[in-house]
Amino acid sequence: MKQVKQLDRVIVRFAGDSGDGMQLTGDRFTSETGRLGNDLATFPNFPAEIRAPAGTLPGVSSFQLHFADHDILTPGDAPDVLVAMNPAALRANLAELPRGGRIIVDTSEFTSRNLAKAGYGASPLTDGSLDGFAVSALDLTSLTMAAVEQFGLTRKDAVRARNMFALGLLSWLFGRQVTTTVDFLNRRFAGRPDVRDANVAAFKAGWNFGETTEDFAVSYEVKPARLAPGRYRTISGNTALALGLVAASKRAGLPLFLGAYPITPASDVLHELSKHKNFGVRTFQAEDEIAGVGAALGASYGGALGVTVTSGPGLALKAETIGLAVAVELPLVVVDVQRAGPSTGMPTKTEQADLLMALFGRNGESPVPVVAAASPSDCFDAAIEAARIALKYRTPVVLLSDGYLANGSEPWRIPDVADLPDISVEFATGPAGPDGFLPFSRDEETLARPWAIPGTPGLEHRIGGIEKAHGTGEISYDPGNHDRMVRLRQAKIDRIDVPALEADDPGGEARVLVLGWGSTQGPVAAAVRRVRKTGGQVAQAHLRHLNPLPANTGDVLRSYDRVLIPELNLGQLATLVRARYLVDAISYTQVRGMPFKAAELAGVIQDVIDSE
Amino acid sequence: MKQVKQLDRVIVRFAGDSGDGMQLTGDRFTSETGRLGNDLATFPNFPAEIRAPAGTLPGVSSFQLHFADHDILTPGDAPDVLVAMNPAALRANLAELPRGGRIIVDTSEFTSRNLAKAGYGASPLTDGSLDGFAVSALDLTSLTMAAVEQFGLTRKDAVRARNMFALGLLSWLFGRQVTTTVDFLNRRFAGRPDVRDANVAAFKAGWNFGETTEDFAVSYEVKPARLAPGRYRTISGNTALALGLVAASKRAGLPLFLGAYPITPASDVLHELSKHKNFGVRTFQAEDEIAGVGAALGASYGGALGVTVTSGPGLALKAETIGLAVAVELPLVVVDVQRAGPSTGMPTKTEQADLLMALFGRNGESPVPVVAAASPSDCFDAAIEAARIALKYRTPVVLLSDGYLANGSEPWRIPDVADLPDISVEFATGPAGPDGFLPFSRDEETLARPWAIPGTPGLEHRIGGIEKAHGTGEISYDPGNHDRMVRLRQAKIDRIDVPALEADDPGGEARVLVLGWGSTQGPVAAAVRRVRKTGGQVAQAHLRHLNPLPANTGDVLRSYDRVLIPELNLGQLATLVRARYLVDAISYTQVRGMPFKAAELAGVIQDVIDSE
Amino acid sequence: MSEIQNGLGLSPVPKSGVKLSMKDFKSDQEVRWCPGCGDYAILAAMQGFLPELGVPKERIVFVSGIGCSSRFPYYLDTYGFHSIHGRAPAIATGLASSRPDLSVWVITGDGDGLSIGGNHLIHALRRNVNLNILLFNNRIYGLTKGQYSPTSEIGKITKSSPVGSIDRPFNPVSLALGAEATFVARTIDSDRRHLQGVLRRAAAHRGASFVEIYQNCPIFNDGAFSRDDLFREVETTDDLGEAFVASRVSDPTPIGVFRDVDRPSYDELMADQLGRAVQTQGEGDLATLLNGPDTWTITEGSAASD
Amino acid sequence: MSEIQNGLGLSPVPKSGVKLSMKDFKSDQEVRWCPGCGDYAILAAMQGFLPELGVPKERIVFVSGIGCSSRFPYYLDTYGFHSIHGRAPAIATGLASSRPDLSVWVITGDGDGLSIGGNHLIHALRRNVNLNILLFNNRIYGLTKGQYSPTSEIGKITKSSPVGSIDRPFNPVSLALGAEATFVARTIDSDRRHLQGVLRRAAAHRGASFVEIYQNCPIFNDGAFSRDDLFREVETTDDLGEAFVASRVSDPTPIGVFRDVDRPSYDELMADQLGRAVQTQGEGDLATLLNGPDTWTITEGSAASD
Ligand SMILES: Cc1ncc(C[n+]2csc(CCOP(=O)(O)OP(=O)(O)O)c2C)c(N)n1
Ligand SMILES: Cc1ncc(C[n+]2csc(CCOP(=O)(O)OP(=O)(O)O)c2C)c(N)n1
Ligand code: SF4
Ligand code: SF4
Ligand SMILES: [Mg+2]
Ligand SMILES: [Mg+2]
Repeated sequence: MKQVKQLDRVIVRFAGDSGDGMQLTGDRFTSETGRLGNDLATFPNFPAEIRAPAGTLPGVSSFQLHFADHDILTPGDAPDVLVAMNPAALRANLAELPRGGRIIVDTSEFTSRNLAKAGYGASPLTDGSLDGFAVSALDLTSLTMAAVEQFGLTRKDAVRARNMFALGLLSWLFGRQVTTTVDFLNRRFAGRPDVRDANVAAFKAGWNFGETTEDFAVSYEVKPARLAPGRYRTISGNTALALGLVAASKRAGLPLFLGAYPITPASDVLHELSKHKNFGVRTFQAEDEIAGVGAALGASYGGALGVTVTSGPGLALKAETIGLAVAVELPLVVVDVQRAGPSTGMPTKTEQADLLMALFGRNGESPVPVVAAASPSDCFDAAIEAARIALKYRTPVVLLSDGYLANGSEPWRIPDVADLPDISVEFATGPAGPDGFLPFSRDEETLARPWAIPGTPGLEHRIGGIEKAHGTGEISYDPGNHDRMVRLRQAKIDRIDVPALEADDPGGEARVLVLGWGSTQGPVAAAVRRVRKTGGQVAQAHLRHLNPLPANTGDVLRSYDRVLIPELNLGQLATLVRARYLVDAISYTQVRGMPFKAAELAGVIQDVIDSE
Repeated sequence: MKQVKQLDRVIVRFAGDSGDGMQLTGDRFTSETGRLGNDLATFPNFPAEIRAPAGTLPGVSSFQLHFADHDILTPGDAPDVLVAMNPAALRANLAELPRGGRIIVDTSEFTSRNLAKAGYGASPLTDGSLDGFAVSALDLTSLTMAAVEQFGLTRKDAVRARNMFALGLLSWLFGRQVTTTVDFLNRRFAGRPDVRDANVAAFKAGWNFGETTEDFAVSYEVKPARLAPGRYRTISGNTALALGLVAASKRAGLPLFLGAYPITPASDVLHELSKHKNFGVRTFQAEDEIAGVGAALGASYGGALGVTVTSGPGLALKAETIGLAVAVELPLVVVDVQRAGPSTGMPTKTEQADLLMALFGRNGESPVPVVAAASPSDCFDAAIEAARIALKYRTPVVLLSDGYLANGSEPWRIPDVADLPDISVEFATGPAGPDGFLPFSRDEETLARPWAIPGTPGLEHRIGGIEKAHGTGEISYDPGNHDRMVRLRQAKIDRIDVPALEADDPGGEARVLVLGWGSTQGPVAAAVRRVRKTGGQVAQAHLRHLNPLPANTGDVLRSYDRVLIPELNLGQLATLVRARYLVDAISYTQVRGMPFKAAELAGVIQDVIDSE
Repeated sequence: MSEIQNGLGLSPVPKSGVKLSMKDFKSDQEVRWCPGCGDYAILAAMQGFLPELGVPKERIVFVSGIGCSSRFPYYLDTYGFHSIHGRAPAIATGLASSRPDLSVWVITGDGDGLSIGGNHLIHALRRNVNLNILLFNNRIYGLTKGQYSPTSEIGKITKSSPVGSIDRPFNPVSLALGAEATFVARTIDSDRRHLQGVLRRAAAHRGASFVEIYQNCPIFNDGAFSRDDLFREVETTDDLGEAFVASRVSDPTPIGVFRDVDRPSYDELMADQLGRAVQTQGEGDLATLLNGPDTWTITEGSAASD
Repeated sequence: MSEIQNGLGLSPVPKSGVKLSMKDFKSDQEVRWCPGCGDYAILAAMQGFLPELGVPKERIVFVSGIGCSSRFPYYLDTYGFHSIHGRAPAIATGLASSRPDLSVWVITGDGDGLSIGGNHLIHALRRNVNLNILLFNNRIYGLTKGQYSPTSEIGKITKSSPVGSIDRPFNPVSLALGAEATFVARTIDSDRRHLQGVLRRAAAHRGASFVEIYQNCPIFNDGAFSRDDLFREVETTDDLGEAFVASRVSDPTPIGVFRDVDRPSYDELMADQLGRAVQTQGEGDLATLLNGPDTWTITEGSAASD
């Protein structure tokens, strides 16, 4: 038996060509890692939606996994281990690997043609440029070919199993189980026995290679993390969001209707929901985003939980219809999985730059609640919360996720169904009162109007986007009525019950508060932890509700000397907070299509503390 | 000769059924008033686009004209003279008439049927409810019928000339000329001699009626105002805007291309521009707003001055394409004639609630300059300014007008063509430099990129909405490049050359500043004047550029103890200003679909001064 | 007045217990169109026709866009949704495909349905969504006070085309057939019997029924269609090519039902898939769904996979 | 290689002084489609065909939407505009109607052109805007990794239709004919001669030329069209009804030019109106325009009307 070394955390990055199956490999390694009880976070990073030519830099696809024996908050800044399936993958990722890091490469790919495609003059394997790294230069291709020879595959299919060889090797290196992955491969390729057998063989060969050759003297063990007891799975943001919507539908007792038009990185929510027809979920792939939200609104009008899901360009297109939903005051959940803009931007890259559009991107005074998910698994709860608000207050709600949350994954403690909030609502029932049915009368507490769905005898009424008289809902051009209705719609949103903002400041002496929203939660928390480790005093708070903001937000912010708001945009939450509370918040921004790195952010926080 | 009394200013309101021709009557009276050298301002106020049944309150259409021997700033709060063609018109407008005001009504319309339609139990003419007003109850219908008898019109056509009788009477009352209106009627109804003659006869009969009967003992004279010397016309905001676009096209040396979809209250800009084909103006009535802005962008790409014009719901729809224009950095003028929202709202009513949408209503960081016209005639200059910025900086520009400016009119000193700014630009010309053509290189001063139009040999290149590499414009997913490009696009807008903000404070001792934008200019100035008349010290400033804001805005605002921002929304400029300058601006808002009244606003200002 | 065969078009819609009359379908709202507008005639024809459906008022929904024509729903004492410009077919698609128990009518204009809303229209038609789509064609934009529309003739002089429109108009029937609509008809505001006859057949057809109604706008396009025009009744066919050829005839203008063919409607297909999913997988169980295929359990300090 | 008759389709476009070759039309950008994608064949056919136009490179513009197919412009050394999803026909309408001296090509996909962009497409066709519109039909959304499209067959299993699509597909040729397009054709990626022949005729047609190109997507919808399918050349007609009937045939699949008819193009009609305005009113004079019909002059303190 080889030596086993204990580590508290490891960051592994698989990188290869788009065709090399890196995402599958990463996903699989993630499942095994979760199963071992580590805490984990992942960051898949793929190129533009379209396939770049094999072997080129734009074609590189990578998957990073951070796992640890304690709770972790981000997929990690820099990998400890880089698996690079070709020269381009090495070149695209090397800069982020710290000196001393381990590199595993497939030597057979380092041909002069491939080196040229990646822009290398000489081979980095031989020109000394990898000095200082722990390089395992292996001929993965030949090793794989040898392992699968017996199955008589084409060369192409045989070489394709390379990723499983690599997975096997890494599985050995970090003490992952063999059987569960073998089971998985058997299920996955059930329909193609030769491919199945080759993949299993390659995987096992990789494992055995680690176990037997001398290239690898030690293997590593990362002990399980002390996670709260319960049943766990790994889950990505998009899957969590889709499941949250199904759960919301069940807990509301209303059928779910999704009207959507495919768009990166939101399409997977449509894909996932289209699988759950036995939950009564209707998915409608519309002709465009406008029809998607229109159909969802039509379904809401009919008494369903109407949902639409899109990304930035699609949200822009839906603006007019969301405005209609504001005017007719019907529930509607609008999911925006943000991506880098403006315009088409970088569809596969993350950003948080749709916040102000969500808040203000409609004609007239058109207030909508905005909820932002904080982590992949939080997409589940955020979806239920968005649905709760939409149903209770009869309003469209924008739920913001982003590319980083959508594709990233983490362990999720599966909630007990009975613990999920009851978000059921009551439809209005006939007969109408003595003055007839008043579709625009309001609940005293919530200011919500009655929801009378077609099919309810005696409540026949008309709604529309023209200004309506308070109470009756008849068309009204009366100046005073308009002023009243505008303010009532605003007041309804302002009084939504959102939980108070909580600042975390264990030392109780912090003068600086870091305020995050959406997907910056992980990086902010990780950065704060770093700062605290080195003795820095800093508080943190996270906004999940962007509209309305928690009632105590101003008080919280004003109790610190400085407020730092890191965002993946040019300072949108900062704009909001400054306008609302006149707090001179410091905006720290990056728009690189990538999440913040904890180390960088820690530096920024420290600078603010030091400048105090 | 009857007695002639001198007045310094008068406010007249014509009110009648939608079918009564009140807008035409008002327009005509306005022309004559301008011609006499009075300063003036008008406020047409019509019901929903659709015709309400004759004689009902929702069917009432009115036109208010304020004219004076000095410069005036608004169409006036309350009329001195109300012409009410039927009971509904009386009822809808009476509340705004101060006691003592003069009312002219057509008694023949006060039938019990019409009274009932207007919601009157008893006739106000006889039940004493008009006590305290100076009522001229005339049978305008019979008087008109008698005057036009000779032309053998149908009864319907004969009665239709009632408005001209009323116009004649008012023309006598305020000493307007006869001949020019007669000329006008001859031109207008040239094709229908009987109608022409009847209208002329009715008009003259009205004039003579005033001159001869005893109902009217005095007539009034309002001396010409001391306007700056020059040639004048009256002009509405929509006409001024259209002419400004033609002028911009001429002064840029580029053909004008308008892509638009009709929408109230913006359609008249399309109508006006479609008349000027001999200026090389192409108007394209698109299938929807998205196609309208798309075609305009396509035309800009081809080297035209591309313009699109719409109202709020249309601007929402155009958001995605404007984002594309931001990304490809091409000139484009986007006109939003704001109306009351949200959603369809009240299409014929004014509002200023699209400001934040103009600024933030697109996905990603997508900055666009925003210019807002301040008065009907300022729409001309604002259009040229918007075009100037669009062309110089290669960017879409949002030009905000609103329903109040669009339909209101005022005297306009016609500029000398030679005095209009030269806004010509240079296209890039080939051949490309040694590195090839760099479509995303930038001018050092403006940060604008070269504009190379198809047809230019040697500069063939590709543009698009995906993120582009700085310089080459090739598709780029590089994180650093994206961050750089996002900041460059923002910087380009931030450094646009806009004039400094000027505060007007003649006393030099004001502690309170009133900050206006867009169409509040007139009401704010009128209110400030009132406050000053009663000894109040108050400063005023007006923002015409909303993005970027003038560089000295913060300094100006901070030099006052209190800043008051009156807006026809829920405080959108206030949000902007607070966020930017952390100035605790007081927001005073109305969303009634109507402009501010000067008296009301004066009260608000005084309250702020008093609370100091 | 005989009741519509509740066999096909309205099969999943419950029947009314009581006999309703025209007056039951009039709402309390004052009708606001210009005097002489063809919309009045269509409204009266509709109010007169609705009792025939034999469906209770609360099961009937009118969804419209924006335009003079789109104010229609306000005047009917049923459920009604006056939405935004061009989007009624999309909104109604969401409603009709999730509520097969409703009789859903879309009211649109030549601008609303063919200009801004053209795409939603053709997609609703190809999907065969269970809607009755009535397009009031006055060949003009009425509500915005008279611009040419996608059905205005070439050379038409309007506010936005002072020297004549240069856009070749759509033939709405041809376009609907190009989208392979299963029911396509044309009728006229001024011929109440014909109009009601077409409505009857449209309602009886399950799936998307497209009806173009020639409608006079006396204010902005008076006499675009007149009683003196020659009209000829087409023969209904289920052959798309034949129907299309029939739509190309112009003098006399063909009216009536061009095509009527039976195809499964969108809501049926959707409901079938849901039903089959339940049959094969059982009613969805939320706990099972949340668990997914791959879980592990952590007890105090330990992990074990299930 | 003969040059296209520069008579009709390209009449206002200046001719190239020099003879260009295929290589002149290749841009320096690396082509990025999946191996085996039908787009490669179409690109090669286009690059091979463009020299025939006899038009200088700078007078040619490719405008596209979003999709795999819409990356096409990057690979041609002409002017190119990769716009946003579905809007290429609208953007190109602005360009082509204001710049008759350009040869403007629209590249779109079955999703881009028929789903989100369906309305712009049919309106560009009815207006007869001077565009060559090439719709790459792979019956799938390629770029977003495989959802069914408006041309996918019923029952198609994709990421968004795990138990089969329930949407009846459009026949793009029928739809274009329903919109009364003046030139409508269909061809296939794999038959270069046929493809180039159709491109030639599309370019020669002035006004909107609509060409559906069957295109294989080996990744998400491999073999949707194959060389083994039966294809039959249609006879070109100017009769809309006949062309439509021809489009309804399915086995063998008709390819070739269904309709080719001469009608004034949109830019011509627009330019005519501008020209006539100048003829009748003279070149616009800005000062006169600003003055309008009704002015008065104020000298120091006095007003006098002119
Ligand atoms: C997004 C949007 N764009 C434009 C308008 C303005 N608008 C309202 S109705 C209409 C066209 C009406 O024509 P049509 O559909 O033929 O109806 P009609 O009034 O003739 O019955 C237009 C352009 C609008 N309300 N919303
Ligand atoms: C407004 C908007 N909605 C959705 C998308 C996502 N999207 C990009 S391409 C595409 C469809 C591509 O299909 P198709 O037009 O057939 O082109 P192909 O990739 O098959 O060539 C979609 C839905 C987008 N980019 N923008
Ligand atoms: S404008 Fe025309 S269509 Fe509209 S209500 Fe009046 S008559 Fe009817
Ligand atoms: S996904 Fe299909 S259409 Fe797109 S590039 Fe790949 S093969 Fe071609
Ligand atoms: Mg119409
Ligand atoms: Mg496709």
